[in-house]
Amino acid sequence: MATPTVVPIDKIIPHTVKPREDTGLNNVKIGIWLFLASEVMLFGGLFASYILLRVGADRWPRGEEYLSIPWATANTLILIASSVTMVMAWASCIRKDFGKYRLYMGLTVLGGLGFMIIKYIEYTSKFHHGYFPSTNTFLAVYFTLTGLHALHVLSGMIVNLYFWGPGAKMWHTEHERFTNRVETAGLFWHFVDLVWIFLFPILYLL
Amino acid sequence: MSGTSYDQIDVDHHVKIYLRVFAALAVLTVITVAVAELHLAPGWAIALALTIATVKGSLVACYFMHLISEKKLIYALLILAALFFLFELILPFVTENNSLHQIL
Amino acid sequence: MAESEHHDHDHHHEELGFWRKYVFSTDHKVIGIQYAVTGMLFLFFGFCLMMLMRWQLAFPGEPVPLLGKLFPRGLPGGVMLPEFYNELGAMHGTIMVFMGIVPLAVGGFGNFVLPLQIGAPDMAFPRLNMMSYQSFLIGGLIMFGSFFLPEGAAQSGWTSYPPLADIAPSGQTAWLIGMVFLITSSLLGAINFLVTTIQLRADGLSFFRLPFFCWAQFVTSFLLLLAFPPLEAAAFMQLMDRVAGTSFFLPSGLVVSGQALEVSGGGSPILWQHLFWFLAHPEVYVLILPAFGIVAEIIANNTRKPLWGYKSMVYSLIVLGFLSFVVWAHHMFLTGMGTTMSAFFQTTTMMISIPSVIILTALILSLWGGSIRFTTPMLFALGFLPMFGIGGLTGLPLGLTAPDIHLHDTYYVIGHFHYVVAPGTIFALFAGIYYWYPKVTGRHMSEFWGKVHFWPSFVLMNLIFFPMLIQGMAGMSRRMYDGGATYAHNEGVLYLNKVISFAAWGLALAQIPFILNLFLSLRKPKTASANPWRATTIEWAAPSPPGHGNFTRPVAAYRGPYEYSVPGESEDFTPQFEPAKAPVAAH
Amino acid sequence: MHWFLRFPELASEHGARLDHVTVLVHILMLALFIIWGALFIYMIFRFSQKRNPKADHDGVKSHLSSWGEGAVALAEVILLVGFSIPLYSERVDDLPPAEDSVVVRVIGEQFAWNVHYPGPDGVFGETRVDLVDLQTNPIGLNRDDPAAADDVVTLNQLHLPVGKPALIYLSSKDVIHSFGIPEMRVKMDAIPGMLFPVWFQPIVTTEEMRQRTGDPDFNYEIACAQLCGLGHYRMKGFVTVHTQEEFDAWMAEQQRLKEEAGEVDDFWT
Ligand code: HEA
Ligand code: HEA
Ligand code: CUA
Ligand SMILES: [Cu+2]
Repeated sequence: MATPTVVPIDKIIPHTVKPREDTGLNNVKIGIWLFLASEVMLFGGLFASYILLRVGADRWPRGEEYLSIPWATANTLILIASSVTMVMAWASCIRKDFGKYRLYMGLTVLGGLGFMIIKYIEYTSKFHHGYFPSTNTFLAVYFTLTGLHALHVLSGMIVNLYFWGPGAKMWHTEHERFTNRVETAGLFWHFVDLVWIFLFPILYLL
Repeated sequence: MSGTSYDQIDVDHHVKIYLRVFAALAVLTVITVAVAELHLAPGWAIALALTIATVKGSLVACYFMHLISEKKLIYALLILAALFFLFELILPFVTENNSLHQIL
Repeated sequence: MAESEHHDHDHHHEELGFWRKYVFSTDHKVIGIQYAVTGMLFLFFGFCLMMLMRWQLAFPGEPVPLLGKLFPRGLPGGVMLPEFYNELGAMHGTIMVFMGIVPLAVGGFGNFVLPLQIGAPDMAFPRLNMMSYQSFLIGGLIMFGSFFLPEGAAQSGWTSYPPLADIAPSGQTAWLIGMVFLITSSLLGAINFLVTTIQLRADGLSFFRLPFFCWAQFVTSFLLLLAFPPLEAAAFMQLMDRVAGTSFFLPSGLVVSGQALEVSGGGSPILWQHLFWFLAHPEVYVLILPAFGIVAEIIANNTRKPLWGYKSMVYSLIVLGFLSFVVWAHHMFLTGMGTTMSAFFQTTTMMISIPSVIILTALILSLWGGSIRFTTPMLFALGFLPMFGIGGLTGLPLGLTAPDIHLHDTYYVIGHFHYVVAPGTIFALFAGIYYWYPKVTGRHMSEFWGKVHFWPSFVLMNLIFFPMLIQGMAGMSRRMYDGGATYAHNEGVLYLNKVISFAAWGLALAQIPFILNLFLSLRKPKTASANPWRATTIEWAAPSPPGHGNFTRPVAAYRGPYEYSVPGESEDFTPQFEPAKAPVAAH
Repeated sequence: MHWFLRFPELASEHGARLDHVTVLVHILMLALFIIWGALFIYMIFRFSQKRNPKADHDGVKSHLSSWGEGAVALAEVILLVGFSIPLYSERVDDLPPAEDSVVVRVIGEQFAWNVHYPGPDGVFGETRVDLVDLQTNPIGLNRDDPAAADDVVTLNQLHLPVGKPALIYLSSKDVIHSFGIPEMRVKMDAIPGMLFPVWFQPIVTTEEMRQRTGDPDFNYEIACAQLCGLGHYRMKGFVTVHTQEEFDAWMAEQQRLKEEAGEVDDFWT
């Protein structure tokens, strides 16, 4: 009767790695998509607010009156590129090429870092010009939306950094599970990219 | 992607697609910016910019996020989310009588 | 999280230390209990706030006995300040809804029962589950702590309408930050519940074999998942308004106390209301669906027959979930809405009442032909039905714009929703506590004291909330610090304030048998068998209380959830988890 | 059929129809509650373990309940289409023509109602935020505007003639308030930055109502229905419904007072 050690619970839970037959999916995959669905609703609420405020405004400035299109274009390209390196990192997992994986994952993190640095430059230059969230509704929307997005980039970077560094231990112990994790992190990262793809024209170009 | 065992995935083929998608995205980004420089009438500008953004977004979702070959369950979920997202976007349009801006 | 190397020497076969076992546990059962206990404490706290308010409403301006010294800020000399009354009101609403019922009904019952009912060893993401609870706890503590801020807690109603909330004292900021944590907690929880239900069902447990409780939790989780983010967005925006000086919800040119407000303006106060109710209407179904689920389980068990119309109930649940996203503006009929919009939202509101009618009717008709056992859980479940009936029915005049002109923001609304949440949901939760207590603790609660709890509660609940409907009909506005005494048109119904207050304090006394029963039963010997109610669903296959990994043998589902009194069977229940005795030819 | 609902006194033209819908809904509710409740109580007794020791696996076999649910749905449709939607649409869309009504602006503030009459010329004087002074000019009336010369501004006092539509434009200076007069069966939020019309036709003068209720101090009250801060509970205004002659006399008196007082406003009560 005495069972001195207890099997850790994650070992008992089914479908953490292998897909369930009828759904064809493993737990994490459904989980991340559900999470992304809620993110869609979060940004949806903000987009809806943006539309409402813009439609109701007497005058709405074009983005370029306040914002730098070149920096933002650069940032768009950086983020897209980092999405590519992210899928490449995943592909390297499947190829079982650890060196490449490290390289691509590292590049992804660096891409995020580049994005954040440019964001920082943009923000500080706004502040230097005396443009604050409180200046007008356009800037309020700009700072809130990009700020929230930047928070997402930051959290994505932290996750990716973890899988680049300490988290990569699992590469050798449970390779398939690790690959799933990279894929999951990737889904989040691509989503962040996707949101930016919409933010860019909406805030900067229109 | 999950469901198919990883050994069966033709990674080289995937990688080729990723690179093509990357190129497309870069080109589309440049196009969006270029179009914005044309200063079209607001209606057209918005329609065009959002169309391009949607195309780009779809590329990311379909290829990077592997939606193109995903399981039915995920599709169902996303359709649901899309539906509720649309409900959300009704929100600004049910706000009538929003025209007065001064207080007195 | 200290890697505690603390060893138990008293022959418990556990390698987990105290901290890992009870505080930072990843076991869904422990987390469920954590949620439930915290939720009950908050319910109790919200109850206390309400009793203070009721003093002021019954005896406006008279010093509160005993408590004056304890709260010098809000009750100088014992006399309540209007600000403090508003704090109590806003926090009573917030605490009851977000920190009482949701954590108890979803966090507590959902966490404990759902994995057991689907035959799973745990939730799909145990660590996420723990984080969800911790996030809830942090949010709750922030809310609770906000009472100790120099200017007190939030005081702009649980709805936090700007501009009032934008210009309110700092308690509002705490409220917003607290809400962000609570929302995060609900999101994490919802993802976990959904994945668990989809992925971890036992063999043979198809969706249409799920107990109704699981269905209710499933739909509830979708509501949490998709309705909360818009409020999160709104909370961020209000936070920006308050902290960074933006004007998302502030129009230009506000003049507060004769001083022009120094903001850029250009925002819309209505925007907040839309985002808030986009959440809060689905949220009220979050409060009621788990209650439906609990009541359904108990009715099937205590009538010894299957639920009547199980499938149509499930479909109604799904329709209810969908529709709940398109009725939100029925809370805003009087914000200058035109004919088209109001017609749309009236119609959807009437439509959403139909699935509720179907579910209620099915639950009532389930009694037909049953052999009803009047156990304590059953009494509460039966009490739930007419109480939800009154609450739901009073929703109808509110859902029609014409009557709503007169009834909006009166005590009629207060009466309406309290009927649904207090003798409704709270009764269902009591029922659930009495029903699953043996599973959770291995011990029985006293039936006698359970009945002593039920009858006075039932009578007093009606004495509290029915008069509110009358007051509302007379035109008495809600959120009145003096209970409406300023207005002449309330004169005829002011005496009811005293009636209600005394009933509310009486209700407090009526909870004493419950609280004692809850705690003292823990000292009884563990006598509960695995299946003390002779029930059919899978949670009763596990030992009481279930150990690590829940089940001692592999479980699978062989039939629908409520096979009671099957003709030809020797017992009046045929558990879902028992293989058929004479194997039927394989398909 | 009003006896079972404790409505406040009724004093507006549309109020009777509004009450009528309310009564109809409550009849529906009552019917449902009684039918379902009777069934419920019957079953509790009939099917207790004592009377029915052995449960029947199948339970109800008839599909009567679907008809019941259908009937509820039908009743709701009738209430919607036949009563509520038309009545509400009249309230918000069929505004009475301005020339046949008394047009008034009501501006809420923490915690009072400012009432602004255009005066005999029927034109509102300009109001500006920068002119607001809490004591002397709470609505920021531009006194240099010729249209403002005969404007009458009162605090918490709304005077209306009986039998003539009152068309009220609502707004607010600070937070959201809600303008409700229970006896008139009107209520509408006053939201800063927005302007909503509310209209109703009083049919009982204050004097008549005093006789009817036997209360010599009776007054119609404007009750704020939306939480607007710590003084929400005491944000009360008064409505005095006059005969047309009395109303005209009141208006003339206000004009006379204005002239007497010159630029100084002394009619703030
Ligand atoms: C759990 C919570 C809950 C539930 C389930 C409901 C259910 C419903 N609610 Fe309620 N509602 C609230 C909680 C809830 N509500 C809250 C908290 C508020 C106020 C928020 C605030 O302002 O602070 C509110 C406010 C509110 C308003 C806004 C009022 C106003 O501010 O002016 C409206 C208007 O349409 C409304 C309508 C409805 C309707 C049509 C239903 C329908 O779904 C009801 C359908 C049910 C039935 C029709 C009952 C059928 C029953 C029988 C047929 C059987 C009878 C049984 C026996 C006799 C045994 N509700
Ligand atoms: C889930 C929601 C919920 C619940 C359960 C309640 C329960 C009660 N509420 Fe509340 N209430 C609201 C949600 C809720 N309320 C909201 C949203 C508002 C609007 C706020 C606003 O205006 O912004 C409101 C406002 C409100 C008002 C109006 C205030 C005003 O407008 O000025 C009043 C007035 O009497 C009131 C009274 C009561 C009473 C008497 C109960 C009773 O039914 C209480 C019964 C409670 C219990 C029976 C709890 C028992 C639990 C235990 C005993 C646990 C013990 C266990 C341990 C200690 C381990 N409530
Ligand atoms: Cu003004 Cu309440
Ligand atoms: Cu609602």
